[in-house]
Amino acid sequence: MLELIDLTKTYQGRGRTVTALDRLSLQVDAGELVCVVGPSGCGKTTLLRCVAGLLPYEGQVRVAGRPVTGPPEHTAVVFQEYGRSLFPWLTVRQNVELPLKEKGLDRARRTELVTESLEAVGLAGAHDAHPWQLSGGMQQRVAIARAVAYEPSLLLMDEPFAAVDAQTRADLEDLILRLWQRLEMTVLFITHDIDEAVYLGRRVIVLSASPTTVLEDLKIDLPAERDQLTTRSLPRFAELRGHVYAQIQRTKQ
Amino acid sequence: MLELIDLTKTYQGRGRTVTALDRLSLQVDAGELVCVVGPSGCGKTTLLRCVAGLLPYEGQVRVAGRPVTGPPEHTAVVFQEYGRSLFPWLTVRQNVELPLKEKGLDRARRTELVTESLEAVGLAGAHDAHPWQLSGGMQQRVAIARAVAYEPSLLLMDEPFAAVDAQTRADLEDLILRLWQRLEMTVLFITHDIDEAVYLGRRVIVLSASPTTVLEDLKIDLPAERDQLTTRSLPRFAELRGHVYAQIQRTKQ
Amino acid sequence: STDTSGGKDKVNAGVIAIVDTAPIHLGKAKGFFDKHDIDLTITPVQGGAAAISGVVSNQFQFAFANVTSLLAAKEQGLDVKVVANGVSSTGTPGEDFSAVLVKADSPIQSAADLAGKKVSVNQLKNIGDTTIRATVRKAGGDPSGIQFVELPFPDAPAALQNGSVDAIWVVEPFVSQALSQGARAVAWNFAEATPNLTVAMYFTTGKADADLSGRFAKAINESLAYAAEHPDEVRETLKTYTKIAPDVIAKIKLPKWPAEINKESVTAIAEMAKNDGVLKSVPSLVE
Amino acid sequence: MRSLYGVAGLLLLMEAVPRLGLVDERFLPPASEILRTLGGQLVTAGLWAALGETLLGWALGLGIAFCAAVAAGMVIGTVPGLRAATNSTVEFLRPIPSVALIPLATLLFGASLGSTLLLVVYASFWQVLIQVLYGVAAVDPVAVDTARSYGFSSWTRMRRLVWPSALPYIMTGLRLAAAVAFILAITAELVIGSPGLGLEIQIAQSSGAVAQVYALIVLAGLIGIAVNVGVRTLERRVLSWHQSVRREVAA
Amino acid sequence: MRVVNALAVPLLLVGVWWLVSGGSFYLPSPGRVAAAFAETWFSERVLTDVLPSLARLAAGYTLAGVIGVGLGVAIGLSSGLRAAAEPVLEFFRAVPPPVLVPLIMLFAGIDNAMKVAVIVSGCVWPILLNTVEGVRAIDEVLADTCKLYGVRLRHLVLRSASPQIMAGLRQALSIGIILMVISEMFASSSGLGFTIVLFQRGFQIAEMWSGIVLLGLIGWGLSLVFRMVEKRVLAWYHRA
Ligand SMILES: Nc1ncnc2c1ncn2[C@@H]1O[C@H](COP(=O)(O)OP(=O)(O)OP(=O)(O)O)[C@@H](O)[C@H]1O
Ligand SMILES: Nc1ncnc2c1ncn2[C@@H]1O[C@H](COP(=O)(O)OP(=O)(O)OP(=O)(O)O)[C@@H](O)[C@H]1O
Ligand SMILES: [Mg+2]
Ligand SMILES: [Mg+2]
Repeated sequence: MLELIDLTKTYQGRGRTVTALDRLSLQVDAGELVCVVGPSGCGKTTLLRCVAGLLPYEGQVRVAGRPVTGPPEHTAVVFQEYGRSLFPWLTVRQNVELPLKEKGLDRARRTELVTESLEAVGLAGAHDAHPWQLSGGMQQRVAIARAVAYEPSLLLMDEPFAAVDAQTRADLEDLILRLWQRLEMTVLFITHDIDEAVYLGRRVIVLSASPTTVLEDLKIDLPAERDQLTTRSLPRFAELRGHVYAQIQRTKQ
Repeated sequence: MLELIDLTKTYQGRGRTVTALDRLSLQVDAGELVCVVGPSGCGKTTLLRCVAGLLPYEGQVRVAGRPVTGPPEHTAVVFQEYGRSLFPWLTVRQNVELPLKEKGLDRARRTELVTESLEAVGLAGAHDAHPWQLSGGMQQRVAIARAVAYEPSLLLMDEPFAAVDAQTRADLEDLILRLWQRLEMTVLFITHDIDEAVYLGRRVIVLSASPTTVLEDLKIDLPAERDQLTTRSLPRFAELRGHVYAQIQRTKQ
Repeated sequence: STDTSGGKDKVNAGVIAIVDTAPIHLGKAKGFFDKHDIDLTITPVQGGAAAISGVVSNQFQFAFANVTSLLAAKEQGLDVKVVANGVSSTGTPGEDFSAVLVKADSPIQSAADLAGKKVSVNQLKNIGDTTIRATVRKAGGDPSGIQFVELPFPDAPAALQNGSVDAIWVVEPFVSQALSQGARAVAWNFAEATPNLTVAMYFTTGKADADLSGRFAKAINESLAYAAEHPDEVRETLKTYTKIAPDVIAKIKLPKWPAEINKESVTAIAEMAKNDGVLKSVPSLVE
Repeated sequence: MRSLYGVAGLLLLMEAVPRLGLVDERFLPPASEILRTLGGQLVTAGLWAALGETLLGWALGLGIAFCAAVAAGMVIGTVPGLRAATNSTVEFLRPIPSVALIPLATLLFGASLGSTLLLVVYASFWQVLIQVLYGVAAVDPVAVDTARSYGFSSWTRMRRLVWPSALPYIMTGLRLAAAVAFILAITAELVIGSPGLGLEIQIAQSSGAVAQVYALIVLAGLIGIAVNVGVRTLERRVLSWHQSVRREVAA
Repeated sequence: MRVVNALAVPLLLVGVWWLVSGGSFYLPSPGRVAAAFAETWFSERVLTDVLPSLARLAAGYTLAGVIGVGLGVAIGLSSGLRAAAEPVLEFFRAVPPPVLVPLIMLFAGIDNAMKVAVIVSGCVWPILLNTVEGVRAIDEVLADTCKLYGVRLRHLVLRSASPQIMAGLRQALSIGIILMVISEMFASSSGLGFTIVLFQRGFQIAEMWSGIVLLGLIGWGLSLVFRMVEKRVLAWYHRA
């Protein structure tokens, strides 16, 4: 589904040249759920934007076999800057509905998807609010609802739960897992929460500090059915978690 | 230092009226470090903005004995929307330096503070970058550096570590603890990370869901000297953590 | 203000840069003003109204404007005082500097045919429409139905060409230009409206220094006389302050520059203007 | 480089329209003839003197209007209540054509630079003012809160926050005002008769010298292009941080 | 209170006018202008001169809005098109409308079409420039969101540039009134602008000023309407 070969991205600005990605290679099969972790500023967002076709790059990026030159079809992204990704002139409902209109769904189906997804992220009561009337966490959940309602085949998420409380976060994690299984989509999930990465991911990719390559590609050999209580209390979970933590610390020398 | 009596805040918009805070009362002594947790959208940011004098409110808010009508003196704020709180036309260094100029510090002292604080947040190499050339986590750290360099007597932080990786987060937590002890400032710290709240706070305030009041005001009876490894492995830490978690879950009925 | 420098009075005159005002330029070159101790500066202005404003606001000591503009100013209580003749019609249809033109293939054959047609003038309620109405009336037509529209002279030939108007009123050099390009004259409104029409005059304000006005009038009159006698030098002068093409300059019909103001014609214009509702009264402009 | 395509296209059009007989060549000469006439004019000292006069009035008027409007706009836009108090007056004065002020201008200053300045300043002042007012309203509320919470003085807030935020709007205002000031400088000369490019145009018009009129108009247009290049260069410097510019630099 | 607030500055200005106007021919006192106003404009002139002028203004303004926004979006979105079109546009922008009129007359004749074209030729610039800049300044994240979901241009581009487009439309409103006057200086025999010019040339100065006052009043009235529209269109922007 997703193939990165020798992906290199250099930002050139006045006096400041940063090699964010340095010959990074990675493969994700269709229907996989892969979590990406790495130190702040290492290039996770850059990686995601290259895959989403929003940045020019060197090397090769292929989605579903086709080289990425613009945004690939059936792709949804939850941006790290969730607040700026919402249309301030639309209500919450309209924000979620707009991509569905664009997709050509009929009104009944749209209403259904919008209601369902807003319900799922806990915003059933905020349909008619505008984004700037919402708290940070609520805005982030609108962005998630929008991506989820879109039913993409490739879902790219950049620290999507950074602004919500622990309980909501757990709920949203399970929401993503449910959807992933139901829609058989491919998910690339960037997070800073190592527990979350291990809990969600079938694989966890650990990126090194800049110039960034893949430091480790870790298979998560936990049972396929995950559950907030039981999975997290497995000894293997603690082991994997500790392993990833140690890797991240290694990047910080 | 900080006194909230029957603080009530109602947002009135077209067709949407939200009582974000409902007769909330709270006291924070000078030199205390208080963490605030609560479900997403409950009114944490609203609370902080009332204290910062950026929102009109009903009830009473007093900082250092004086009623808050505008931003109180010697106060620094790290906003949840860190990206938008940085001035895009200034470099990182200039962003951090500007409040210091305004404070009337001389050039040598300013340079010292800027260099120190950017070093402390791990951005020693990004002095001359503009905010939009930085990753999300880096931007957030610039906002933190700006607040820290200001050496305020009241520090208000709204989910300040939401966008950084686990290791950086730990470093920043310890930075705040060190500064808090050295400068004897009062800190109000909003977070979604319950571990973080218990680790940092001398008290943890748990807010209820909307309409919001104080659900619990929990004294954290851990040793004053905190350390990432030892403190977090204390049985009392786990106990407190579990207690707060349970409380938050209670708000979600 | 009449600053004296080197014994001479500094005078600023506001004058339109058209054929009519050639004498003052020529007279200046010939030294007629120096002779009368006047150090003359000629400032080009855009039209009569601007010239009158300029004099009233003391920016100019003297200026050049047409009869109707001066009458209107006088009627509104502006303190204008005529000092010398400016330019007059030749009085000969076919040989004058002002004409109403139509396209070669136009059904309009005479002034009388202009009745009910769309005719352009450079300014409404001014000397153009007044004299055209008089000409039409004399030719036996009914001028009340003529639809006048404002078009600056330079833009009129193009409007005639593309059929926006039925007839245009223009003065030189546009008369010669348009005639040579195939237009046809149907009326010579200055020549036909009233005999020996005085078209424009030099003027000052009532507050002006009488001695200076007298000397200026003398210098102007000498210039007018010289210009009347030396048409070739007039044509040469035109090359200095206008941008008329040399071949056109050779062809244009020059106006007459008598020293005398034809008082009857001024009164006649005022009467016509009053009858047309342009003026409410007949102010006395020339004592 | 691309910009040459546009100009070349325009020249081609201006050559073709009269040549193909779409309009009479006598009333709109083809581009080649206009340019030839312009070339002939450019070697005369009179034209350069006239141009100098016009540009002097333009630059002075624009400078005065710009500074005054920015100052007024920042004050009106940031001091609460002032906007409401001045609104009706601003909206009343704005649509009054500068041209209508000509009697007043000649009365006060005669056919001098003063008249030109009065008209130029009056016309371009509003352009900048309205842009500044909208620009001031475009400041990010979070950035405002940041400035307030750090206790920035009003002066610092103006200089360090409001001004840069409004700058994209102000730059547009400058571009608008630059053209309007130029137009008014020429119009003032045309109508009042103070010396300059406008007067040259007027004399050429009343002499029936069509090619010269268009040559002078083309000259005015060329100056417009030059001014725009200048403002764009300035913009790339002062707005290098802004999305609109940095996106293009990156691309 | 709001009324007092809104009236204070105008009253002050009229006061100043009263003080400086003593005896000057070109600046009659407010009283005389008011008298002339009543006499001049409370008559059939409203039908013969004012309304046709306003109709042309409306037509020109609307046309300028459509052209300015349409062209502005296209130019703002494509830096290539911008590079090619900008010099040409700047060229025409620098040409004073009074000297452009003869050219317009060649193509549009001398009737209403010409006058509307003159209004368009001046009004379009602030709208065009502001639209171009507004479109250029679109938030990157928002633009990326749109690219991804394939959301049509209209939503993103127009709405997010609308604060700046509104600034342009606001500018154009008063410029339109000015050009309405200028267009009537050519090939006219009626109209508000024409009447003012006629008064000026006939040295009926009080009447002329009353016409200018009427222009101001029209501008003020239209701006009130504009503000009401803007309040709706930009409600999301002003967070109301
Ligand atoms: N400007 C506003 N206008 C209207 N309602 C608002 C506004 N800001 C916040 N609210 C509402 O007030 C409530 C509390 O918001 P607040 O931002 O304080 O929450 P929070 O606790 O900070 O949440 P989070 O953890 O998600 O940031 C929410 O229901 C929100 O919709
Ligand atoms: N537009 C840009 N121009 C210049 N440099 C950039 C730009 N965007 C990102 N960078 C640089 O590229 C590097 C990687 O940035 P990126 O946003 O991909 O990091 P990240 O892994 O997402 O970090 P975080 O976890 O903090 O969000 C950083 O050093 C950053 O400064
Ligand atoms: Mg990132
Ligand atoms: Mg919040």
